[in-house]
Amino acid sequence: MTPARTVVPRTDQDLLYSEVEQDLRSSVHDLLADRCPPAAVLARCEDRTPHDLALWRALSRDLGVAGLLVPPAHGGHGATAREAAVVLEELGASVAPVPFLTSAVVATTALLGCSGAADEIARLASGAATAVLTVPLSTAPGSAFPQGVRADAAGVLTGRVTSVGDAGCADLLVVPATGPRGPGLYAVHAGARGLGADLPVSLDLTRPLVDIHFDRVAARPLAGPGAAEPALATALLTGAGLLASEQLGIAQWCLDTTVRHLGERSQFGRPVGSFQALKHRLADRWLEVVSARAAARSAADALASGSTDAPVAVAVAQAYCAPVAVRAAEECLQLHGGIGMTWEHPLHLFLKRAKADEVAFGTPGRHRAALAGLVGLPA
Amino acid sequence: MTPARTVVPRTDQDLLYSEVEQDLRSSVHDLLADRCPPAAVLARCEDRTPHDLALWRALSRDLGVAGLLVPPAHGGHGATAREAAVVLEELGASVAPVPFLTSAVVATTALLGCSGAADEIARLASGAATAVLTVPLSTAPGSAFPQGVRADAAGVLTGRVTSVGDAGCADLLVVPATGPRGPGLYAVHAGARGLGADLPVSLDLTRPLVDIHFDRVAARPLAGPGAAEPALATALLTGAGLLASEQLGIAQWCLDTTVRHLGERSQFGRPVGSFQALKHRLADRWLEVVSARAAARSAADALASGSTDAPVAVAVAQAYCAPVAVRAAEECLQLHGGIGMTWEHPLHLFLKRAKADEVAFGTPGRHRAALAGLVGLPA
Amino acid sequence: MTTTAATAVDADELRGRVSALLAEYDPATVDRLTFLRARFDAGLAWVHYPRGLGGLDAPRALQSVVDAALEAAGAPDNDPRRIGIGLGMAAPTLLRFGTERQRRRFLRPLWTGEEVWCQLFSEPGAGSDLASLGTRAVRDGDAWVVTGQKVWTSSAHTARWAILLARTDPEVPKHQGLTYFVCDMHAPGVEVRPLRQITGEAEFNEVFLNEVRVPDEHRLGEVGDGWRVARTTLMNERVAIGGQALPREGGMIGIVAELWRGRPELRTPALHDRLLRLWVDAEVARLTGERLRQQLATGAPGPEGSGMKLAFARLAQEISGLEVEMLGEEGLRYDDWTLRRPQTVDFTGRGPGYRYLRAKGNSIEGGTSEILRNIIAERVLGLPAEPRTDKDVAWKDLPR
Amino acid sequence: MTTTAATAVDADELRGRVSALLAEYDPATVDRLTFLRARFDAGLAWVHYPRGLGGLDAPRALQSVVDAALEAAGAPDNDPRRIGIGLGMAAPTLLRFGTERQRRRFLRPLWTGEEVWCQLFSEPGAGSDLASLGTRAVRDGDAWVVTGQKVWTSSAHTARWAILLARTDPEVPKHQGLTYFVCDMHAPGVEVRPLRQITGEAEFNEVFLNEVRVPDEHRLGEVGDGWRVARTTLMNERVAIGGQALPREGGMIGIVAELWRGRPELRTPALHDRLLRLWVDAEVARLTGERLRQQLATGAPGPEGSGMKLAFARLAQEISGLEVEMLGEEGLRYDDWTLRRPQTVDFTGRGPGYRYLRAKGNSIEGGTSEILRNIIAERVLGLPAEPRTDKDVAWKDLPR
Repeated sequence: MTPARTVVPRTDQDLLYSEVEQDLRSSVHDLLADRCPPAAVLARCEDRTPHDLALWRALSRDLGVAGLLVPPAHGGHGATAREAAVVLEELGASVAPVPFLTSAVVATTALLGCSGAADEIARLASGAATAVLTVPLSTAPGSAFPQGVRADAAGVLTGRVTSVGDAGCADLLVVPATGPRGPGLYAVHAGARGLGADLPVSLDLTRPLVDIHFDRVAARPLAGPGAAEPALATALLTGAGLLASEQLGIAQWCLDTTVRHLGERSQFGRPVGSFQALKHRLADRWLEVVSARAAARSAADALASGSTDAPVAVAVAQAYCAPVAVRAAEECLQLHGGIGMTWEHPLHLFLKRAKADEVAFGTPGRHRAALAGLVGLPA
Repeated sequence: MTPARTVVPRTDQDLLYSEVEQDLRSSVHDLLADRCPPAAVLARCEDRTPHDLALWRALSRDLGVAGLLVPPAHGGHGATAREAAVVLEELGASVAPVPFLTSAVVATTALLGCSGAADEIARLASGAATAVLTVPLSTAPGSAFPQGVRADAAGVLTGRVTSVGDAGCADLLVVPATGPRGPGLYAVHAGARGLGADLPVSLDLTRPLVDIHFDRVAARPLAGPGAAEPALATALLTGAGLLASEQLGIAQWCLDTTVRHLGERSQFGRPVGSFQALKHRLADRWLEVVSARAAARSAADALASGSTDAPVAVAVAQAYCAPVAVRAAEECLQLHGGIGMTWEHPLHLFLKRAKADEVAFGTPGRHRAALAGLVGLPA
Repeated sequence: MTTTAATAVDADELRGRVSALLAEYDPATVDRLTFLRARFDAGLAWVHYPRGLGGLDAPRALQSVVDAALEAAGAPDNDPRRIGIGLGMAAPTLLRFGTERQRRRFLRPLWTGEEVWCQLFSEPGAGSDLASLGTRAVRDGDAWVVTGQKVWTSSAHTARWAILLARTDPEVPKHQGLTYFVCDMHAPGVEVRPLRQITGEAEFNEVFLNEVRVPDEHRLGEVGDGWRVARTTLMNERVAIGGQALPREGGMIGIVAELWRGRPELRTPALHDRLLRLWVDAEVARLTGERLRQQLATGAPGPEGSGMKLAFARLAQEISGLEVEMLGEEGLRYDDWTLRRPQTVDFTGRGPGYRYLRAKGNSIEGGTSEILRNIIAERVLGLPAEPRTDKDVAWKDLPR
Repeated sequence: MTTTAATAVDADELRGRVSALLAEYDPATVDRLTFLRARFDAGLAWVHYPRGLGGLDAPRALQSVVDAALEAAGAPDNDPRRIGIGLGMAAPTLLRFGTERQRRRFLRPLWTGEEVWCQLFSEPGAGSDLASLGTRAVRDGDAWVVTGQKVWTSSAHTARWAILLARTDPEVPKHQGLTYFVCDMHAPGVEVRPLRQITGEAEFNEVFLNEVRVPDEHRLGEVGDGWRVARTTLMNERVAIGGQALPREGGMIGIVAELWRGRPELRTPALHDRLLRLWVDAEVARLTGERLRQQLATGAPGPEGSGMKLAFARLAQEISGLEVEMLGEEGLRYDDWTLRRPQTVDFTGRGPGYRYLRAKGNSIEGGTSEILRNIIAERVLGLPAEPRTDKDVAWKDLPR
């Protein structure tokens, strides 16, 4: 076969899991198995208190996941997107209602791109506080700088941002806003005067949205023109790329759960899992999941190494993994039959998360369109 | 459910087969079963003489299919696109190498749109001659008037048209050409001086293509500006719409052949057709075929009644039926296993026809794009 | 029962009878129930039913004449969506297998809606394999004592009566040990609990039967013949699917098409082609349904009916999935998770998230898409059945 | 046989042995066959094979050291694509099940390419269910008389030897009555006919065996143990799949991507999104293969291998199907229907129509996609097997 000449080949990626990564996975897995079974998540959602802050304390402080991406000099563990991706696989596989992606990945990455955010970063890294980047959860990497919030010369913010994921449990808001000198990032304390929040009803019960109003809210500038835009871009790219690992975790859980159910349930005098039509469909889902794993690892590795290829790897991973997670969840429901339609079985939490994740950080179509520009396949 | 208000509902279509149509089908079916089994078609292709003119004579003269669309006043049977569609179903189901679609449907429809073509029409209707509209087989309805052939003031033609289906057995060429006064249709005798033909290798062995050169060829004007464009447009719309019935015939043959094979062949001690994964796939193919039947009937009925909705019905039928035929043929091959890959089994003729038909008269994507304009769903 | 040879009732005669009914019972002045009872007694409820049981032994196709005339006169109807299970499933089964006494007792209040019916068939352990159900009915004098759990029961909380399938003999193969009953939903031991769905609402119920006494006179058909009786019920369920004629863009595609037209800022080229593909699929499904209805009208139904449910489930799922994606940020929201008890599916009144989630049930309820594919493959295409291991085994010995 | 405990051979030693070989046999002056024989005799053919049989009992991974050193020196290779069946399937089976005499007779000319091998397994009536094959071998003194028909045999027309699976006992269940032979393709009664494919060409052959005498000394393994021997052969076939590392846009997607870049007039928005979807799928398949190779390199192969063939077949078919459609009028043409006898698939040298047709075979040859899905479902996911009806039945009594 003729390789095309216009696209740089990549052969140097490590797509496996290191021992350190496997150890981290085990720790997170054990904690979640103990503290966050799907039935417990469902119960929290029914009580309308989805966020499990005790669990988050255990994860962020005891296991140190809050500081994974933070360099040791800032009080973190100096790990990379590869380790964060492993954590997200496990969190996805338990639809854990904790702000790891939003705070420890996205907001932290944004802060790491600011020169004057050392205090905030240290508090996040220690797990003492959580933060959120105030953009709609659906914002794709490469989007224009948000125009919903304006800053005046004194750094006072006015405006509105809708559909901010996990904002309900954030101590600190990292706010992209446009001021007299251009785009900037600002820090706002969650208790600041003039800050208002509406709680829309969210499709994904485990990552609830908040609409935030800024009515002359005092803020601290973190980054100004020249720094704010790349900080925001890197945060969104990292969020999108690592979301693929969460989607992988969702898909793996759905596949495993389906296989287990079909092995246990009998109809027509035989295990349902022995019916060939279902076996073939599950074989296809399995192939998608192992492929999603390669795609998610590729994105994490590219982000970890700061590769110039990261935008391609991220777009590929999102375009591929988002629909894989949705299909895995949809098939899990269908193959559970009636039980899958009941509120009582937790699989709907995974379906809702998978469908919301398909929109989060840009839809697959949006990522394919981005790829067209990145790899020279113009419309 | 809320019906949309912007799109006219259609409830007056007859989607069934009339008794006359069923009788016509039986006659054509019996003749083809007798004279045109797939193995015979394959043998003709190997001899590089795919067109079966003896069969065509029997069809056109004995059964009168050549004159179906021609009014009695012009020596035809005054039937409609509905009856022609039934013939095409049967021809598709035997990949019959006869110029019904190209001559009796497309060229005849073009001539019926010309005021001065009574002689030609009568010869076609009687089966005494066949004709071809000289446009590439891939030309979609709604395409711009072809610019490949120029006519001078005396009606002498110069230029080139590629990939004209079935032109190798045509007695008469109906040539869209642009003259000093604008677009026109011209009649050229197949033996005319200055006419040249190349025979490219065709993917579809049963509807071979011809590249035609006009080097100062004398022609008779059939239609001038004002008439030529609508005549061409109607011919292409009719061709595209009735091609759906040919595709339906292909799909039905492929489905029937697959079902028969799977019922007969045993593997692992049981009929292959008892394996559930294959049964489910065939159930899906079956649903596509019955749906294609409704779509093809709708297009034929809309063309027959001259409905203003015909462009929509045709675009729907082409967008739907073309991939259904391809999938049916591809699945037929896959489920025949190795035997399906052999030249000896005639199913490859159906695959090649189905794939070529997907391009003929416009690809499915092209028809969907046309629909966007017709039903108010702009890009 | 008036089983004397029915004189041929034609449309004109029916219009005459409608006029007579309207003359005697003016819908503008008579209360609804009185009118419905009178309509039933006039044989204008379901004209193809026997005389004396709401009908006139007339051709079924003539019902539309009666309905149109009554609708034109502003007469009240029996709210068929509210009593769909009674009309669609219980009534034809009562007609075919009920004793004369049962038919006279049950059919009139069923049709008028005075008594709502529900269906106690499905169980948590018996989904697609309905015949494996385990609810037990044990003979006790002139009654049966029924214990078990049923699920996916719509209207159970409003129903007076249920059609019930229970196991009367576990020692024989599963299809042979079932008996069909009419169960009083007000009887002691019947407990109805709402069954919440992934949409947040509870259209359906779980029904727990704890030593419920069902008199033997409420048995339909012979002891052990329940599967045969149930097949009549289920065939009538399937006939109802495929449903009424839709205009182009009727159904869910219309919602998304209007969204596309009204919200240019949501449009992308990739979404455009997906929308057009689904538009074509929806239009072809509509035509296929229309063709099926035309076949039914000529008395020559084709096998397409088995496929329509499959097609509509897939379409509803794909279209609603596209809608959520197309909406982007708005797709992340839901309208309401409050536990509600709707009588029917509401695809148009609710939001895109609801449509997406509720449509998932379309390929499960009323026969899963997997079972429908089996039926098509075996009954329509004639492909050979899979080897069966459960046909000749006593029910009690089957793996569960 | 030199089965004395192998001293640990390392890379340095191998480089030394290569240098010694090159010093004695200068590729620039020695003829090809002489060089290859010398290489074999130096144990540098396949270093993990035993000493005396072309190897040095060295770790398999060190072969790349030898190959790189020889390639750098401009040494001729044994044209592995031409003799793939011998190298990939016959050789490992001979090594494991052959007698010392058989190994010494066959392995050296097999490796040097002096004797080409082919495989006589598949039959028209035994495709996915290979163990049901019907070619009969009947004992006659110290030989077997073989009669039957084999199919899908590549290289049969150039081969000197075949690995042959035949039925020696029809009275026992199908897996138990098979025996494995080496068959002389020049023996009387062997007839090879080209098998034309839908592409027009004939990569493969049908082989008719008409009372072909195979000496018992050419039997591999015990009588009746042929299935176990064949599994070794087939496992080695499967290892070969998954193949070598590809760059991004390596493979068929690169052809279509270049077409897209070079021919703007073919572009439409609908084709664009389809192309991008396939581009993503191809890139992810490449990454999945790469991840599999990284796992293999660490000695911990994952189960992904079973899926790669499935993925690549689907991709090749969808991409080539898109290519034909994208080309429109040009897609209606074919390059050449002439009957040719290529040694291998040529996806890049031929036209889009050829790619489209030839790719159809990718989901059939070497294990159909249906069989691969079964394998994944049962061996990887651990789903229960289907009820089997053919395991304990004598072969002669099976339905065919």
